[in-house]
Amino acid sequence: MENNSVHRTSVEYRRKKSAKEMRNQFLTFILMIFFTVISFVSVAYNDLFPSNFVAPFILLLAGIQVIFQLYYFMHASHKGHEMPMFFMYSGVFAAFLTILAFLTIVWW
Amino acid sequence: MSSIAEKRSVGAVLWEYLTTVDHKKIAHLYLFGGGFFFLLGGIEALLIRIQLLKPQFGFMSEETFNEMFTMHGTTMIFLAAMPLLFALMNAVVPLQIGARDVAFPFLNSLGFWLFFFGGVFLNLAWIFGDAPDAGWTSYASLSLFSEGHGIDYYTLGLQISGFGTLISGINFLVTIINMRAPGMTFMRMPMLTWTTFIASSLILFAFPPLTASIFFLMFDRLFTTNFFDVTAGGNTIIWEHFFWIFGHPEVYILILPSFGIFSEIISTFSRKRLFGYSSMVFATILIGFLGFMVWAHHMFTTGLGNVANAIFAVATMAIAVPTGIKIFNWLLTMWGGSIKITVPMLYALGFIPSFVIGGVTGVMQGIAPLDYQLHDTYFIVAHFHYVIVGGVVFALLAGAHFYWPKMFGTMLSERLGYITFVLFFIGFHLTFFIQHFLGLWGMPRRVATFLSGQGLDMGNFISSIGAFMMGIAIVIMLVNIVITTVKNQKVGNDPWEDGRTMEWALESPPVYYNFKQTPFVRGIDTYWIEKMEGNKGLTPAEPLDDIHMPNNTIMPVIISLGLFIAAFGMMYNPMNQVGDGKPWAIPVLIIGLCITFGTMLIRSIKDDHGYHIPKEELMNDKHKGGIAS
Amino acid sequence: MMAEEKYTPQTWPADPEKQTLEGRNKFIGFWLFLGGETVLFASLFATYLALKNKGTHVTTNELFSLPLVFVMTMLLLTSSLTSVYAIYHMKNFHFKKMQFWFFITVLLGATFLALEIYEFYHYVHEFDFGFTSSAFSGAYYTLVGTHGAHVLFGLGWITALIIRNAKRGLSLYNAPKYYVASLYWHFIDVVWVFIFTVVYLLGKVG
Amino acid sequence: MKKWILFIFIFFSALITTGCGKPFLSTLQPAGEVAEKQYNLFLLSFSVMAIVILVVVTIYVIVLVRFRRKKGDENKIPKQVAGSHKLEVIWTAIPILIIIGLSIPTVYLTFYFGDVKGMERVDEQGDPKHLVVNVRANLYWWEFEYPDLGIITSQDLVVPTGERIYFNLKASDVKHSFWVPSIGGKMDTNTDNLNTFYLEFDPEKSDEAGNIFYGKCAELCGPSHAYMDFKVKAISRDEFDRWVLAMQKNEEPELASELAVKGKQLFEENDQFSCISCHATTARDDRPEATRLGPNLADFGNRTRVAGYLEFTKENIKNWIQHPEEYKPGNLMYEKADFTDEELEALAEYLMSLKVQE
Ligand code: HEA
Ligand code: HEA
Ligand SMILES: [Cu+2]
Repeated sequence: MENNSVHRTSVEYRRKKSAKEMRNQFLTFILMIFFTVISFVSVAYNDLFPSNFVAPFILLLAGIQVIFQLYYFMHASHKGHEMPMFFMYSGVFAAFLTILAFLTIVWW
Repeated sequence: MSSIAEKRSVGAVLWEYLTTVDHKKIAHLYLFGGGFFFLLGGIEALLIRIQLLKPQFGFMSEETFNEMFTMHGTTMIFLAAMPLLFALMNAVVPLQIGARDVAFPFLNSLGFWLFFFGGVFLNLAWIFGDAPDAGWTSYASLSLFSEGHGIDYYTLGLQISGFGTLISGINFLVTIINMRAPGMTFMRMPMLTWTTFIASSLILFAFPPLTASIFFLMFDRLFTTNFFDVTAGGNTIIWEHFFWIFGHPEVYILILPSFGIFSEIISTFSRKRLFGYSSMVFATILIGFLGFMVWAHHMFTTGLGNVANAIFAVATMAIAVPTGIKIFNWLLTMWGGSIKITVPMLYALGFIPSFVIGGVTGVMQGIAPLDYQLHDTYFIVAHFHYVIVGGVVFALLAGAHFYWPKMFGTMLSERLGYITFVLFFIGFHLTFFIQHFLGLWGMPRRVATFLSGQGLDMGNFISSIGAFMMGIAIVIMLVNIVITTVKNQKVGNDPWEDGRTMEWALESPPVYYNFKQTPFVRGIDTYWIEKMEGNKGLTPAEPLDDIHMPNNTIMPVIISLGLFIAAFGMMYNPMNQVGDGKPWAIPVLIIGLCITFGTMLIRSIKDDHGYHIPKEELMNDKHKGGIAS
Repeated sequence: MMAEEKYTPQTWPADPEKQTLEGRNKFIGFWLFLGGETVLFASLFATYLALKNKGTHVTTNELFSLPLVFVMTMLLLTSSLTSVYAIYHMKNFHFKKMQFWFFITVLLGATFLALEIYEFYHYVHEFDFGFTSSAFSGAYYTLVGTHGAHVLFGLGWITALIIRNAKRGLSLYNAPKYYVASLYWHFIDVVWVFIFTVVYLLGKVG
Repeated sequence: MKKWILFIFIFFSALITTGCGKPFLSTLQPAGEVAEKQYNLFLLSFSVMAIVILVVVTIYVIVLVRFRRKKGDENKIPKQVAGSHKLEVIWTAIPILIIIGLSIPTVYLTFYFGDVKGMERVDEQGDPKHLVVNVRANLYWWEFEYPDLGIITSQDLVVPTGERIYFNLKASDVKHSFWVPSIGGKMDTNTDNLNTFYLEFDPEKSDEAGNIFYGKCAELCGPSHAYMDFKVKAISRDEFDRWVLAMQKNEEPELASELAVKGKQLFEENDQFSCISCHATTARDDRPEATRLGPNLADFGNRTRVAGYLEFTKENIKNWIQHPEEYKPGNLMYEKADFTDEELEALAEYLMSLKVQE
């Protein structure tokens, strides 16, 4: 293992860093709550907004929330997540194709 | 069996195999399990061909015939081809990347046992009456209509074995990502490892849709839901989409590792490194990627509309490009090489023209307006047997011969190998070539019989003869295996003499910890590089140290057994569509699930740190473990 | 070896979940699993969208009530934050605090689950909207129910971790386990974001 | 070995041209516009593929001849070539070009065959310009309804040659697929939607083929899938119009013999089954579709096959009525009946006298 004193300073540095990260995460959380409230409001008072605006809008908000979850809560922005993210995005790609197909070439 | 095993009692050997987590032993299990199902599927194929020997033969009833090809297709794809590939992947991939085992030895074993119990469950259908009879595709309108429990065996059996496959896929992925020896960069990995990697990613993304849709079908049949029931708002096309969203990647799951096996064999026996390695890698990735965007080419006649048909047609044909890259790279690998004709090499040589024929008929089917004629005819049957038998089965047979010494320490007889190859090769073309024309002449597939006077008699007769030649070939191979095993003549590390990748630096079969010291990789074809420099083994990347090993465990068997038991409860639950619910069903279901989840809980609560082989013991071990010195 | 070693806050490494080979394997393997789960849920979503309001006597518009879903959403989102807190404390080697926040996560998750069960019960009894009523109901319950089952599994898993390790404290052996459990929990939240958007909110809009 | 492959190739290529397939069934002897175009597409793609195979096999043979390990070369180490940029570009580019080339007819014909706008076209009087046939596939039998003409047939589809005929396709129980190989590619009959496409029958080719084509169900639909054949009578427009008139006028036929009269009685009421409750005996069956549970028998006497595939003989009719399950397992009529021989005789006699035209 490393030298202890070196370690201690690095521990403090790390603590600071993760405390800062924690604040960011909390901010993210507030934003997520905010987005959620907006989504619900825009639907609950749907006479305020045209529905062909609301649908893409709340989907966009959902998309942003997912990015938040992935990159802030699940630390996908940290080093060592290249492979996981490669596979996640491949999965998203397959998911997208599936949903697209089911919205277009499944008839009723 | 290996020599160590022979000295112990049968019970001990059996227990060893039930509890093993060693990838090499699991490879044996996959080989025997998959081999067993291959014979079963082959016998079913022969029965199909007997029934179609002449018009209106009446060798078996129409119901039985439908069950026969359904089980043939399902068994061959899910229970024979894939597990046999897993056998070779398990046996070889960890060695190729310089790992002591896979990333999750426990899950490796669990994957096998899930496959095995799922397969057994599916095949119990033969014993308990109705076997599935709606085709391996089980299109929803028919599979809901199907009487008896046949389709339930299909859904439950495939569900169980599907979990196993998914687990194995993830396991290979993590192994390849994390367990590579120092210096083994991605762009130095042997082709079999690369194709395993890509095929495993396809498994990861293709099996979940299958899982979902099989659940729907199961719910519809066992719990009267309405996913596919048109009268209650359901939609049968959903099933078709899901099946092929899974099904098309599935065929690449089969063929990519086969390509990998051939890549190894061709470069070994040409004594040349693989031509265009990076484009081979690129082509593999591209095939995997495109493989997800073409599924609707199985549904050109479903009525998806012109736009969809046109898009999927073009996307389908595009796959010819990366596949072509591979074909030409193999040819150019041989070009300028020093080609030695051995049994594995013969299969590789047989593979190239056979697969190209199958591939180009695939492209013809990809031409949507032409596929309106070809779809659901024997032309399709011909196409996919050309790619599957000419590609995958050839690869399996080639791989079995090639890696036999590495897996069992003995060499299969060359002479019998030649005979097997010649018979199989001729029989294969005899069986399936004519089927292109049967299809073009108007013979639909999946017909229990055909009428005379429609010009189909001769073709079917020829086809059946060919099938029997393949049967004889396989019997000869079995004889070969038995003779070789009885003789038990041990071979050295590099029995083919031209081995290039790391597995050939190890003993045959490798010692249970594979590498005494983790090797250091200095380039593509590690062992070849060392050999060329006159070294007797690999360069170690670390000093000799204790080796950490996982413990054997019986839990995977119990977990799988639990699901196997639960499946019966599920099938006979009181709500099932057949209406023969049993009072014991729900308790059995619960007991089964408790066994499974209980064992899983125990597994996660009980610490299992494995054990260590002390350095001293390793120093005294006569095994070299692949390392020079 | 390394896995069983005792640590102090000073010696505790930066990425405890990735210190051992087992940990790294778990880490990658679990992410890959989540990639597969993405496709699984996409399949369920696709089916739901294809069968939405098909063959049913009650439509999404009549069925869903937003206040309940809003509360559920808040619970689950918050539980995501609490599990972030837990991991934060894990990284700082504060075992007790980590356990505490995971415990809060479980509580929130359990409340969510209870509300979901109530919701299903409500649909079945008030609207006669059962699993087998129509193609739509089947697709709805399968999608939301599969998510619910994931929540249930997650609860069991985290609870087991909390109990099992209560006396042992943090080690490099169990840190990866906590870590992937929290990944799983976030993933459940991701799925829920889409469920409340696509199923409930768009059910009210469309 | 390779010569051997070449040999079978030539042998089988010879087989196509000499025509092992039958003109009433083979896709290689097209008898209509759609099949013709598809056949041309087949020839085109087949030639391209033959060239591809030829190229591969040529390189392959050269390699095998030139680079086998010879005696004395056991220790020779060939040059370890990594690759060749130029070659790789070539064999990537050429297939791409081939694929682009093939895509053009592919896309063009996809839209060409998929164009069913003609279905709704009407002439000056507002009458439909083209013949439209509603095809309904059922477990092992086919119903053909001519909605604009108000008539229904089963098992035997009758069409005029030399014009486009539009089809509405659907299935009433499980998925089937409608296919007349020598006339054109297939289209599925789904349970949950209506598919549409068109076919055209060539007058001369129809004559050559004896005016009868074989149609098949191309989608696995259960045990009797193999027996779900139908016939297409392709006749000139004049003949067709006469047939339509006769069908539209079709009343209960006058029964010539006593036996037939007895058969009719039995058909309408007997203590086992009520045949009439499922089968209509006139071509103008205006009951709703869901109640048309069995094939329409109006023109039964003119059928060429019993149950779609058995030779049209009295014996076969009797056997079929008595033991349908033996001939088409899984069919929805009944498993077997218990008619006496006289009853069977009478029923068969009656059925054979059901003809709308002589
Ligand atoms: C290992 C299995 C495997 C493989 C590798 C393939 C490979 C391909 N398959 Fe096949 N296929 C199946 C297994 C497989 N298939 C199965 C099992 C079915 C039937 C399922 C069922 O219905 O039960 C099926 C069905 C099937 C269909 C549906 C037919 C129908 O039901 O109507 C289609 C249609 O497009 C198709 C196309 C293709 C194509 C384009 C390829 C391509 O990947 C082939 C690419 C290869 C080449 C083209 C040859 C080499 C290339 C060159 C030498 C370069 C130059 C070539 C050109 C420019 C053309 N396949
Ligand atoms: C991996 C996949 C795979 C493999 C290897 C094969 C191998 C073979 N298949 Fe295929 N087949 C499918 C996958 C496969 N098949 C699929 C997916 C379908 C579609 C099913 C459907 O429509 O739903 C199908 C359908 C199918 C049909 C069409 C059925 C129909 O549509 O009606 C036919 C007909 O000829 C056929 C024949 C054969 C033959 C002769 C072989 C031969 O190559 C088999 C060779 C092997 C043997 C001959 C084994 C011999 C064994 C012994 C001799 C045992 C003796 C020893 C002991 C008892 C110890 N198969
Ligand atoms: Cu495909």
